[in-house]
Amino acid sequence: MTAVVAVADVLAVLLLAAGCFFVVAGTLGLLRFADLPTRLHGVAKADNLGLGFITAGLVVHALAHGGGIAGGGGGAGGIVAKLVLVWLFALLGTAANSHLLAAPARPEPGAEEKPEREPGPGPGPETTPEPEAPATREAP
Amino acid sequence: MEIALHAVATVLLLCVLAGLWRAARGPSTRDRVTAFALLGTTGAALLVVLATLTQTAALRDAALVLVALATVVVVVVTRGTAER
Amino acid sequence: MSPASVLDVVLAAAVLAVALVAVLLPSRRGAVSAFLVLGVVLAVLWARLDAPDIALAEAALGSGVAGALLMDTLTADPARPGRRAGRTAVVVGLLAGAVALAALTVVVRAVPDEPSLLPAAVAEEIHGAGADHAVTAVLLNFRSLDTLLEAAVLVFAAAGAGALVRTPVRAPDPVPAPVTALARVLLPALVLLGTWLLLAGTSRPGGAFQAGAMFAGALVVAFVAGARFAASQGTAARAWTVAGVLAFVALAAGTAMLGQGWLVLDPRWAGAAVLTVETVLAVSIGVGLAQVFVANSEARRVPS
Amino acid sequence: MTRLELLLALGCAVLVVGLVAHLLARDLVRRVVALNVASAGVMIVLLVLATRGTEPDPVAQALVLTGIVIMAAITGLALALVRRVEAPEDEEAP
Repeated sequence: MTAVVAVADVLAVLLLAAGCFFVVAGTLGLLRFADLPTRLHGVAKADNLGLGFITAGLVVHALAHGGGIAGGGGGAGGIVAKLVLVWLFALLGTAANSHLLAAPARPEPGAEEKPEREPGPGPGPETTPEPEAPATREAP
Repeated sequence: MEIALHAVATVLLLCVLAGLWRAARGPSTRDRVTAFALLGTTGAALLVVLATLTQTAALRDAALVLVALATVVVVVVTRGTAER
Repeated sequence: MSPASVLDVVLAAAVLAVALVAVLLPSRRGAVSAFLVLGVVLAVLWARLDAPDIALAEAALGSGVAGALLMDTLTADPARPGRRAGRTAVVVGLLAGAVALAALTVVVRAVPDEPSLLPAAVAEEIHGAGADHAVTAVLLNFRSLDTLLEAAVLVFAAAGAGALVRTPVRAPDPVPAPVTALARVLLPALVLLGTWLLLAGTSRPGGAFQAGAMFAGALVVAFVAGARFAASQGTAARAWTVAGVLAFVALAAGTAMLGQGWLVLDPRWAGAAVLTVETVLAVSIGVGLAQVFVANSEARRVPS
Repeated sequence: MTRLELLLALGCAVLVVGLVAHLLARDLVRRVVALNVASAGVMIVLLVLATRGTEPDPVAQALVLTGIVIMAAITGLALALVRRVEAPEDEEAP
C-alpha cells in the first residue's frame, strides 16, 4: 500500500512539475512575444496545458491520499470531479476568450496608447520557438 | 509532498506577478485583458494547489468561480469592439 | 505564531507590488488592469489566511463583478487629460502618508496578541443558529442587522446608478456569434454554481453573497449576449433589488411580533428562516449588482 | 519576523498607499481604484487579526465579507458618477 502511495506521489510531483513548466512557458510567451495574436497563442495553449497537468497531478494526489496531505484514502470522488470541472471551465473560457480577443478589432475609442509601440528589447524570433513546443503537443 | 506543493504555489505566484508586467504595460487594452485571462487560469491553478495544501475544499469552488468570472470579464471588455 | 514561510513572504511582496503598480500607473487602463491582478493575488492571500469564504467572495466580486464594472469603464470615451497633482501636493501627501503609516503601525502593534473571545462565543451559540458554518451563522443570525444594512447599501447603489442613466435603453450592439454560444453554456453554469454556493453555505464556505455574485455574473453575461430580460430596468428588476431588505425587515417584524425581539431567531425554525432569507438575499444581490452594471453600461451609450 | 507581523505591516502599508493615492490622483477612475486598494488594506488587517487564535474569527470574516460586497456596489455607483461627470454636457441643461 505504501509503495503504491509512494509511486503515486512521484507521479503527482512529476505532473505538477510538468504543469509548472507549461505555465511558465505560457507566461514567458505573454511577456516576450511580439504582438497580440502570438501572445494569445502562447497563453491559450501553454497555460491550459499547464493547468491540465497541475490538475492531473492533484487528481493523482487526491486518489492516493483522499484529499489532504495526511489523510487516508476515500472521499476523493468529489475532489476529482471538481478539479476536472475547473479544467473544463478553463478550456471553455480560453477558447471563447481567445476568439473574442483575436477577432479583428475596430480602433478602440480613444486608445490612449498606440498599439504599434511594441515593448520588448529582444527580437521576437529567438524567443518564439520555446512556447511553440507545448502548442504543438497540445492537440491530441 | 508538502514541500513540492509549496514550491509549485510559489512558482505559480511568480507567474502571476510576471503577468502583472503585461497587464500594466499593455500596450493595448486587449493585451491587458489577455494577461488577465492568463492570470485567471494561473490563479485557478494556484487556488486548487492551495486547496490540496490546506485541505480546504472551498478553495476549489473559488478556483471555479475565478475561471468562470474571468471569462465574463473578457466577454464584457470585448463587446462592441469585435467584428462579427 | 509561526515564522513567515517563503510563500508568505513572496505573497506579501506580491500584494504590495501589485497595489503600488495599481496606484502608480498614470494611465487609467493600466491602473484598472493592475487592480484586476490585485483581485487574483488577494484571493490567494485570503486562502492563505484561512478565510475560504473571503477567497470565494474576492474571486467572485473583487476580480469578477468589480472587474467587469471597471473594465467596462475603459470602453467609454477617455477622460479629458486632467492636471497632474502639483509637487507641493505630492510632498505633503507623501509626508502625511508616512505619518499615517507610523501611527497605524503603532496602533496595530498595540492590539493584544491573544486571540479574541468571539470564536469561542460563536462556537457556543452555533447550535440552533440555523447554519452550521460559522460565517454564515454570524452573517444571517448573530449579526444579521449588519447584513440587513448591507443589503440596504446595495439598494442605494443600484438606485443611484440607475438614476444617472439619461437615455432609454437603445437597441443593443450586434452580438458576435461566439458570445451567444458562450452565453448558452455559461449562463446555466453560473446559475448552477451560484445555487450550489447558496446551498453549501449553511455547512461550509459559501453563502448568499458569493451566490449573489454568481447570479450577477450570469445576468451580466445574458445582458452582454443581448437577452432582453437582463437589460430591463423595469419594475420587476427594482422589486428584486429591494427584495433582500424587505425579506429581512419582514423577518425582523415577524420575530418582534412573536415576542422574541427583533431578528432573534427561534432555534426550532432558524434553519428554514436563514435559508429562506439567504435565497432571497442572493437573488436580490445578483439583480442589484447586475442593475448597477446595466446602468453603467447604458450610461456608456449616451450619445454625444 | 513572524507571519502575523509581516502581514499586519503589509495591510497597513497597502491601506496608506491606497489612501495617499486616492488623495493625490486627479483621474477619477484612478481614484476609485485607489479607494479599492485602501479597502483591501483594511481587509488584510482585519483578516490577519482574525487568525490569532486556533480557529479563525468568523465575526471578523463576516465583516470583511460584507465589506467586499459593499465595495463592489459602491465601486459601481462611483463609476456611474464618473461617467456622468465626464459625459458631454447635455443639451437640456440650463
